[in-house]
Amino acid sequence: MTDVMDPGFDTHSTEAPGRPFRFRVFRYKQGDRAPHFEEFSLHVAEDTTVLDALTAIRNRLDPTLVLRHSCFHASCGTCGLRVNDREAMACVTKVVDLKSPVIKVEPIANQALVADLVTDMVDFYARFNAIGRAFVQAVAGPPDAATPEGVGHYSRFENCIECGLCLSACPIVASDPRYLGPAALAAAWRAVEEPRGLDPNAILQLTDDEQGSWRCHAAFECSEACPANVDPAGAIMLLRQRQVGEQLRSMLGGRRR
Amino acid sequence: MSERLVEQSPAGREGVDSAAVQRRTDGASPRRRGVASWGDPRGRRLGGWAFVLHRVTGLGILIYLFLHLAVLSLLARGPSAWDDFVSIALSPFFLFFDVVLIFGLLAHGLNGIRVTLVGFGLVVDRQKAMFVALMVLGAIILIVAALRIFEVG
Amino acid sequence: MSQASSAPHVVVVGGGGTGAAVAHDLVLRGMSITLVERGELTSGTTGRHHGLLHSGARYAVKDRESAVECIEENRILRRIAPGSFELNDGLFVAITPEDEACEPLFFESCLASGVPARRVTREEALRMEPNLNPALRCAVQVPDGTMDAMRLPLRFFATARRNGATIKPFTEAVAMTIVQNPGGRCVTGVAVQDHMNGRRYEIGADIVVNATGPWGEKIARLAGVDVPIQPSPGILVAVRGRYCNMVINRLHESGDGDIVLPQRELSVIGTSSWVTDDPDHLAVPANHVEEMFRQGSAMIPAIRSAQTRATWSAARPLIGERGASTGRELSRTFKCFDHAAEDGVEGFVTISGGKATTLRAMAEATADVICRKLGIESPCRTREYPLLAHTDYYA
Amino acid sequence: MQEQPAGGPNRTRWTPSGEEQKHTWGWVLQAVTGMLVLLLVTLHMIANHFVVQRGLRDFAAVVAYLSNPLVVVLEVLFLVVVTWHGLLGLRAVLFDFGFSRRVESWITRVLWVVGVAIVFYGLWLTWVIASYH
Repeated sequence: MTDVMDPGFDTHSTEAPGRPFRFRVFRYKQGDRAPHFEEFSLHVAEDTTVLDALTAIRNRLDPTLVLRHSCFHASCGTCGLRVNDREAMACVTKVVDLKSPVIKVEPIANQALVADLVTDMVDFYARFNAIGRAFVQAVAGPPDAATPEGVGHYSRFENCIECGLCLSACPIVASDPRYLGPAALAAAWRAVEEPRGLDPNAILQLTDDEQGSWRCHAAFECSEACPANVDPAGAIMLLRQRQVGEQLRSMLGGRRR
Repeated sequence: MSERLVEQSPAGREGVDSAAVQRRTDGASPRRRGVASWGDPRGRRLGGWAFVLHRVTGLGILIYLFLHLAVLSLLARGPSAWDDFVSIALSPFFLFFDVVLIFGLLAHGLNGIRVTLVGFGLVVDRQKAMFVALMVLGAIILIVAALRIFEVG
Repeated sequence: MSQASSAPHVVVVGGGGTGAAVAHDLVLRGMSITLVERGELTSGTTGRHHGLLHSGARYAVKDRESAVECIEENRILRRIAPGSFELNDGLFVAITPEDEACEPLFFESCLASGVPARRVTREEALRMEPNLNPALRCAVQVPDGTMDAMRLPLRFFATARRNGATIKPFTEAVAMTIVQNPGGRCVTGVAVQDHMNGRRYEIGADIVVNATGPWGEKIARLAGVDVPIQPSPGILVAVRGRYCNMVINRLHESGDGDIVLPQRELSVIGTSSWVTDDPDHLAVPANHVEEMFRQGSAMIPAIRSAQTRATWSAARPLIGERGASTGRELSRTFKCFDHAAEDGVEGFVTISGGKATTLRAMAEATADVICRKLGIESPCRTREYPLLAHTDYYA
Repeated sequence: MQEQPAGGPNRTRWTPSGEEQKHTWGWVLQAVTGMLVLLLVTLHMIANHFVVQRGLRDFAAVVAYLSNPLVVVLEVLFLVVVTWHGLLGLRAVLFDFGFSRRVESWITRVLWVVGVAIVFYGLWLTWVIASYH
C-alpha cells in the first residue's frame, strides 16, 4: 500500500471545470405505463467514464436511479449498457471518446427490464447454464505464456464476463428468444475445445440444433459488442466446423470421437 | 450442485424460481428489439450490414425468381406473346432493373461465398476484410455488366 | 420458509461480501433472513477490490493475528468454493538490497504464522515469471490466489437464497424503526425504499445487522449510534495484458508491499491510500495513477508501457478513530459492534473492517454475537458447507 | 483442478428444438446449393443474356436453345437448386420472426408445396417449349 497524502487532481471528475455533456437516461419504474428518457447535465474530465457519470447522477442529482455495477474495470460484467445505440461496458467507456454532446444511455436490449438501467440476468443464465461451465481455471496457463507475445493466447472463453452484451447486440436474439444465443454457444465451444470434466460430445449434440449453432446468421454483432475478446461468433463458426466434421464422420461409418 | 448440499431448501425448485421472480418485473416486456431492428441502421457494424444486405438481396432475388417464372409462361402462349414481351424488356426502363438484379445477385452470391467459408469455420477472423474485398470485386463486375447492358440496349 | 414462523428475523443491510456471508451463516443457523442492498449486489467496496485471496504472508511480519486468520480462511474458502480461485500462488519479490535484507524475517514470520512459504532463487523466479524485473534478488512463494471479486460473494448469496434467505437488491435502507424501552432504545425494523418501483415500506426485525462497509457510519447514524469507521480509499489500475500468472507482491520492509495480480486478460496494480468522509464520491487522483505505474513497473518493467484498461478507487472500511490522515494508521482487522453493550441500543449490530478473504470469518463472528443476543445455541456450519455456483444465483 | 459443477443438463431451461434430425445437413445443403446456384446463375446469365445478341432471345431462338439436351438438364438443375436455396432461405428468415412451432410447421409444409409446384411448372414449361421444335 502506498500512502499518498495529497489526493490531487481527480481524473474521473464529474464537476466543473470539465466539458459539459447532456445524458439522456432511460427511466422506468415497475408500474409505470411506459419508459421515458430523462436528461441530466454533467461536466466530465478526460478519463470520466459513463459509469462515473451515472453514479454521479445517482449520488448528486437523483438517488432513485438504479443501475448495475460492481468492479469498475470490465471484469464483472454488470454495467453493460446501450450507450448511443451501441453495446458498451459503462465502466471502460470514456464519455469524451463518444464524441457526442448528448449521451443516450439505455439498458441492454432483448432482456427483461427490472427498472431504469437494470435488466434481469435470469434469462442470460438460463441459456448459459444449459452448457454448464466453471468460470475460472485453477491456473490460467503455463507461466511461459505470460510473456508479452504470449498474452494473446489467453484469449479463452473464461474471459467471458457474463455481461449479456452479445445477447443485446444479436439480431436473431432480438427477434426470437428460442435461439440459444452467442454467450452460451461460445461457452459450448470452450467446453468442446477444453472439456475439463464436461462431455464434449453431449455438448456438440446439444448445440447441433436449429436453435443452436445453426441459428446464427453471421452478423458478427456479438463479437463486435463483446468487451472481453471472447469472439462468440468466431466460436460459433468453429463449433459448426466440428459439428459438420462429426456428422461426416458418422455418415461415413466412422464412430463419433 | 447436487441436491444433498441443499439443506433446509424450503420448496425445492419452486422456492428457487419464486426467488428468481422476486427480481422480475410486474409485467415489463423483455424489451426485445424485434424484427424491426433488422431495419435499424443505428449502431450497426460491418457484419451487421452484411447480414441485412444478404437478407434483403436474398428476398429480392426470390421475388424476382417468381416474376421471372411467371413471365416465362408467355413462352407457352406462343411466339407472338413472347416476342412482344422481348421488345418491351429491351426498353431502358427494364434494363435498369436488370442492373438492379445483377447487383442483388452479386451482393448475395459473393457475400454467400463469405458466409459459407465462415460458416464452416474458415477464415473467420478475416471476415470483414473478406466482405470488403468481395464487395469491391462485385462492384467491378457490376460496372462491367452495366456498361455491357446499356451498350447492347 | 420451512422454519417455524417464530424463527427470529434478521435484516442485513448491505449486499457486499460481508452481508452475503452473514446471510449465509445466519440462515444455516435457522434464522429468517432479509438482506437489503441499495444498488446491485457487490456494488460497493466488495466488487472493486483487486481480487486477492490472501495467504496471510502480507501480514506475517507486523500482524501475526491477521496472518493466521488469512491462511485459515484461505484454506476454508478453497474447500467450500472450489472453482472460484486461480490457485496460482503468490510471489514476494525482493528487488533492492534493502528488500533482500527483510527476506529472512519475512520468511520466518510466514512459517511462524502457519503460512506455507518456499524460498525461490532469482533464476527460478524469472523462470516462473519471465516478466519480472531481472534485477530482482530473491523471492518467496506463498499460497496467495486470485478470485473474482463479485462471483465469490454471489456464491454466498446463491446458497443463502437456496436455503431460504430473501435477497433484495435496489432496496435502500432509509430509516430505522426505533422503540424507546425502559432499558433504552431498541431497533425493531428498517424502513426501505424499493428503487425498482418507488415504494417505501418497513421490514420488521429482531436484529438489524449493519454490514455496509465504508457506509457503516452513515447507516449507524440512522440508528442513532456512532461507529468509528473511516472510509479509506485506494486506487487500482487495470492494464491490458496478463503480465504475470502469480500474484506478484513487493517484499518490502513494511511487509505491506505493492501488488500486481492477473485477472483474466488484465493485470491489476494496487494500491494507494487516503481518507475521505464520503464513500460515494471517490476521486481517481492523477498522481496516484502515476504512482501505481511506478510501483508496478519496479516489479514488472513491461507495465511501464502497458495500455490502461481502467482506473478506479475503492473505499476500505477501516476501524479507527476519526482524524487519521492516511489509511495506514488504521487497523486492518475486523470488528463486530454490539451496540447494546457499547451504545445502549438494542437490536442493532455493526460488522466492519476486515478483508475479502476473511468474509466468512467476519460472518461467523457476527452470527455468534447475534446468537448470543437472541439466546440461540447453534454452531457455525459455514466452515464445511459447500457453496452453490455463482450462476445459481440467477437460476 | 477441481471442477465446479455449475449446473447440469437436468437444470437446463433453454431447450433444443426437439427435432430428431440433425440440423447440420440443413446448413450444409444451403451452402452447397448456394455455391451451385452461384455457378449455374453465372452460366445462365452468360448463356441467356450476355452471349445473345440484344441480350434476350426471341421465341425461335429459345426453342432452338432448348433443343440441346445438355441445356435442358442444366436449366432444370438450376431451377431445382435455386428453388431449394431460395425457399430454405425464406424459411430461415421467417423462422427468425419467432412464430409458434405450429405456425412454423405450416410454413415448412407450404414451402414444400410451393417448391414442388415450381419444379413441376418448370418441367411442364420446358416440355411445352420443346414440343414446338
